[in-house]
Amino acid sequence: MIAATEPIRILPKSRADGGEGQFLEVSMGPQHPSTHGVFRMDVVLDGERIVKLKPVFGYLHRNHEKIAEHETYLGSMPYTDRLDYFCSLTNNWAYALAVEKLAGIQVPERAEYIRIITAELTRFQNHAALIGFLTQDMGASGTPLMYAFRERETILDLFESLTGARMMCNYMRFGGCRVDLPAGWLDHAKKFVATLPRFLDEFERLLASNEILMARTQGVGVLSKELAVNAGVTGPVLRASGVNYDVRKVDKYGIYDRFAFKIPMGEHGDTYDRYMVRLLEMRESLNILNQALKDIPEGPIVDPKTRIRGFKPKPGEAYGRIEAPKGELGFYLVSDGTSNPYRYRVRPPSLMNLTVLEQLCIGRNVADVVVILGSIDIVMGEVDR
Amino acid sequence: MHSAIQQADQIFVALQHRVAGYLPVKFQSIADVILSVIAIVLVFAFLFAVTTVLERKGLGRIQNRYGPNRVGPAGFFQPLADGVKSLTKEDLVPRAADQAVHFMAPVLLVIAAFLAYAVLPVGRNMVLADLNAGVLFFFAVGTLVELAVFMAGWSSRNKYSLLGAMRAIAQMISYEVPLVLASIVVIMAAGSLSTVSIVNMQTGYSGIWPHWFVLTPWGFAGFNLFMIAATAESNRSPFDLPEGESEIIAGYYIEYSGFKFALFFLGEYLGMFATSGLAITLFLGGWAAPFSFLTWIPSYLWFFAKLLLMIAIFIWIRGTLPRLRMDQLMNFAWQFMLPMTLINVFAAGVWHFMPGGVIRWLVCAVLLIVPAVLLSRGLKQGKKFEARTYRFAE
Amino acid sequence: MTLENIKSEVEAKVPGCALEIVANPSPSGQHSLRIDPAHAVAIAAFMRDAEHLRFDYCSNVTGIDWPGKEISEKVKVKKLVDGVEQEVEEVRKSQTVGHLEVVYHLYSMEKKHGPVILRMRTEDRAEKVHLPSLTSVWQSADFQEREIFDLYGVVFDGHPDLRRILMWDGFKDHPMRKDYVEPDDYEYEPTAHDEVLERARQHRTVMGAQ
Amino acid sequence: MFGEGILKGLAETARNFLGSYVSKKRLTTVQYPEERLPQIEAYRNFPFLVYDGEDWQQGLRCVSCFICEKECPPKCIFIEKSTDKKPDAVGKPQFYPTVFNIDVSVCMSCQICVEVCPFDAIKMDTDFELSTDNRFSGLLWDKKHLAKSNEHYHKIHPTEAAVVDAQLAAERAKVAAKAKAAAEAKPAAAPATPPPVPAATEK
Repeated sequence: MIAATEPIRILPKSRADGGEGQFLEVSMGPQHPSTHGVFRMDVVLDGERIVKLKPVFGYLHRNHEKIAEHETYLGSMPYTDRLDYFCSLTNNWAYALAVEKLAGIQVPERAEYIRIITAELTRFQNHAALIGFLTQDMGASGTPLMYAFRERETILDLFESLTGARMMCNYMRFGGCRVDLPAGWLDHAKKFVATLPRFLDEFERLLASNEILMARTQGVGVLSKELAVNAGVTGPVLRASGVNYDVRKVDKYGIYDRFAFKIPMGEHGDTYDRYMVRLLEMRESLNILNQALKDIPEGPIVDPKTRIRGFKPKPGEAYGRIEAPKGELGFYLVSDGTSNPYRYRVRPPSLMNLTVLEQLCIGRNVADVVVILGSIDIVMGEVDR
Repeated sequence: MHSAIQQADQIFVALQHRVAGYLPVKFQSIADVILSVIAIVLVFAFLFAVTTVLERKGLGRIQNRYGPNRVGPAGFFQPLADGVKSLTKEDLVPRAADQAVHFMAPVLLVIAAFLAYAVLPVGRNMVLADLNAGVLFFFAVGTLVELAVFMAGWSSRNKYSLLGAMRAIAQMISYEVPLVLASIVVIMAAGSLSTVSIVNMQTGYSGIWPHWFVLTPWGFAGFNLFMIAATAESNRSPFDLPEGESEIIAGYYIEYSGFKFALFFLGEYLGMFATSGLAITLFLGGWAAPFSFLTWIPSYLWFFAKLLLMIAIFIWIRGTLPRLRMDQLMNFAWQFMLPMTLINVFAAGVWHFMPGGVIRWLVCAVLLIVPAVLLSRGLKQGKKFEARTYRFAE
Repeated sequence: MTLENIKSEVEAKVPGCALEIVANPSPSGQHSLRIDPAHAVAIAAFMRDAEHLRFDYCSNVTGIDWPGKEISEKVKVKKLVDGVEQEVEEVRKSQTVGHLEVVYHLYSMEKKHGPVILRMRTEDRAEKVHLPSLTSVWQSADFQEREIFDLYGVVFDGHPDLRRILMWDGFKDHPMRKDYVEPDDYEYEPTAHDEVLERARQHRTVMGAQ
Repeated sequence: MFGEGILKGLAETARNFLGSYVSKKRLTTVQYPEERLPQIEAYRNFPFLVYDGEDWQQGLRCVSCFICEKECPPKCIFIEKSTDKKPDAVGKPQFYPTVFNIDVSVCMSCQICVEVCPFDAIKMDTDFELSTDNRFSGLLWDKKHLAKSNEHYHKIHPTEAAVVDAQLAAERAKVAAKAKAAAEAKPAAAPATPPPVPAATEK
């Protein structure tokens, strides 16, 4: 066995070592109010300027992948809810998609529509809450956050009436969804979605043109195209850097090719672009939602051939990925023909997006670190798994 | 009728004299002072309690929540509950902290904050000490707050608190300059440093309109500049960097708990009331009624009404704006606030030497608006802050 | 652009490399390419930079543990049984050397194609667990390779910062390996049943549990 | 111009401040213990065991088939099977659980036990006010705590319960018809002991 390497020691660089005086080594987190969970950054400061930053995580590590190896395929579904606990439905979908690829299961049309509706609602509430948190990190004392949560509450109510739970939905099944839409759900959703543009307008008026917000975010944490691609950054963070890559468009998984929607692109790759891209993406989500809610057909919601118990895919492997709100969420499954996956791997977008954190933060202020981290949008449940 | 109004206006002054009058003449003056001090401490501590509830309720309403509404009628006994809570909490002091300084910092902060009220006329004849250099005294005492803050930050032996203290010192010293310069225009106009005579200058009326300094171009600009600087001085949003909760957690009072933490809270709010009170004294006519037909309302009520209005504005701003960054804050202080206050001093001088009329208004307004536009452009241009348009990919 | 094409192209461009297509029997049809660790960096760099491949985006890096299997075969052996030479069937057991495998899922953001799956194997699971790091080619492999090092114990040569990432420094084992035995000294919740409770009970008296 | 966006934002918050006094819709807070949201029918919290009739021990639908115990992802269910049999919900003699425990401190309300149960014996409850002063035994629910009547099930999930009841009624009729047919086929046999029926494997 290979022993672990020496623990990290970032030593202050004194004047004798060619530094400009003494550096301050601060450990931001894991009990820091704006590290979005139990995340730690070993930061070396020159005054308030970041000289070095090392992300440290694993505080929430529960070895989800190992647990899944001891569970049946279905048994891992509720655990996926707990990865990115803000977007359990997209996690469900990604996992279901991977298993469907592995076992070659078809999904009925109505189920695909339901999946898209729930996924886009999830994207909407995730982005709304994220922008709230981002402004909270900038010190906006929670007003945008509360507005976002007001709308999120209604979305969660929709989820609850559909899936039985607000956050830990455990809704998707291999080859479809668990239960059909309850009576009146569609009308309720339609009515609610119709009110969302007004909320977005309000949200934009509140902050999008605010000078302080612009000053805090424009030119902060610029992520270049090349670095973003090379570092495997995905999702709105990637698109804010001007790379046109959305798994919904590239893979056309589900039935996304039937919907007309556009992908907002940033140019500068700074925090403001990441913020605005999300704001615009929410509008596009509403576009998709309107189409899906209008066109949803009647029919079965789950492939009748799939079995709940004793599900044993043929040996082989599959990698299924979707565009989760935070980026590309992939599940890699290796089956050895038994009812438990031989290998179960989550490719969490939050973890990959963190790869660039240090490069974004070097040379910035402490205050910027918080904003950059907020704009990257991490959820520790997913990073640590 | 007229005397009834006067009696209502002077009821507290009369009460003070009545109480002091029972004592031998030798002690009367000191008894006067003690009574005033007691009144100030009680009234403003009460105002602090009310403000915390109002702030939480106001922020709640801004955020579409109720705010505290469980303790007492409509939640107005919440500060009592908070007080009990903070008193019964364990008082933690870090082992590595400088114990004595750590203890003294919140005490000094509260003392300094209370000292400033000595020169604030809260009503007609209601001032503790009518100093010749009242405004100067106010600013001098205000700097004690900085000392207390730095003591807290330094003695806690915490990196965050040190960062917070450094931020606080940099910010307070930078904004002290525009704060003083913004109030100089009033001193120029009044020709006195005494707060009482400044207020007396503003008590007259033309028709129904008062002679407040804020109703002149330089007064209006000065008031706005003063309020911005005062916001920064009292560490309120959007200039609350020293405590920047999301960045350096609580800044200089990160290592304070229990009642010491409550004292910091108290000191901070008292500072906010004091600077607001000074702004009222300097620009908003102190205890003077806003219209001549409203003079029958007792003067101290006007003062506190104005103070509550200022507090409401503070809460409103806090509920809306994100926080600035340290370098932006400094740039704003030195690149915008300082030149603007200097120009404002010049404009006030121009106003003084020009004959009255529309032309004076126009000249002064132009003198102020043009530099304001240019300076804010300059602030923006260096960084190229602008709303952007986005392209969409298919 | 099939996997065969890529294979022949890579073989032409990177001399001396050994590639092998690993078929995937599952309906997903995601076949993969096993590359030899010695040329891995060159192959990866070629696949990233080649004009028509442009696999500039390494999405997923995974470790898989394939422990050695016990293979038992029946052999007929001549033996002396009770003084008489007889042909006796005997089960001979042998242990295969397991290996750790690292899987890279590549996509192209520029050309929008993929995935191409690369696999690498270590020689065994104990000592020869070194593989070249592809972090120099794709930065996205950085954290994921660290994670594989942490959870599987694959040592990536040339990785800029190979430390444990999810487990704490000083943790000894590699928990994702199939033969990992979890320690029974963790803080337990006395569930009503299962062996965890039993083990926990041996450690200390359990409050409230039956 | 400098300050335009700030003023816009201030106007927006002022609108919300005043709006919160005018429109009840803006204030989304529900003053919980006094006010309550209407229960959503699909809501689920922790599982319970359904029983028919009056006596919870006799009417328990569970036949202790161990499927839920096996399928439960966090393994929070513990069952011990009886040695004797009693008639189950459809009238067949079946084993019943002597011990049925759910550790709700481990349970994650995923509903998989409900999905896999072939006997409609375990369903999700909606009770969420579950605070207890003992985190071990207080959160380890036994059979008695878990057993809830079919009427309760009808109250919390009416649509679902109606479907389940119809299914059960159909099955019960089938079993009764079978028993009748068996009784007719063997009229001579003593009716004291019911004929052994193979364990239910349908569904």
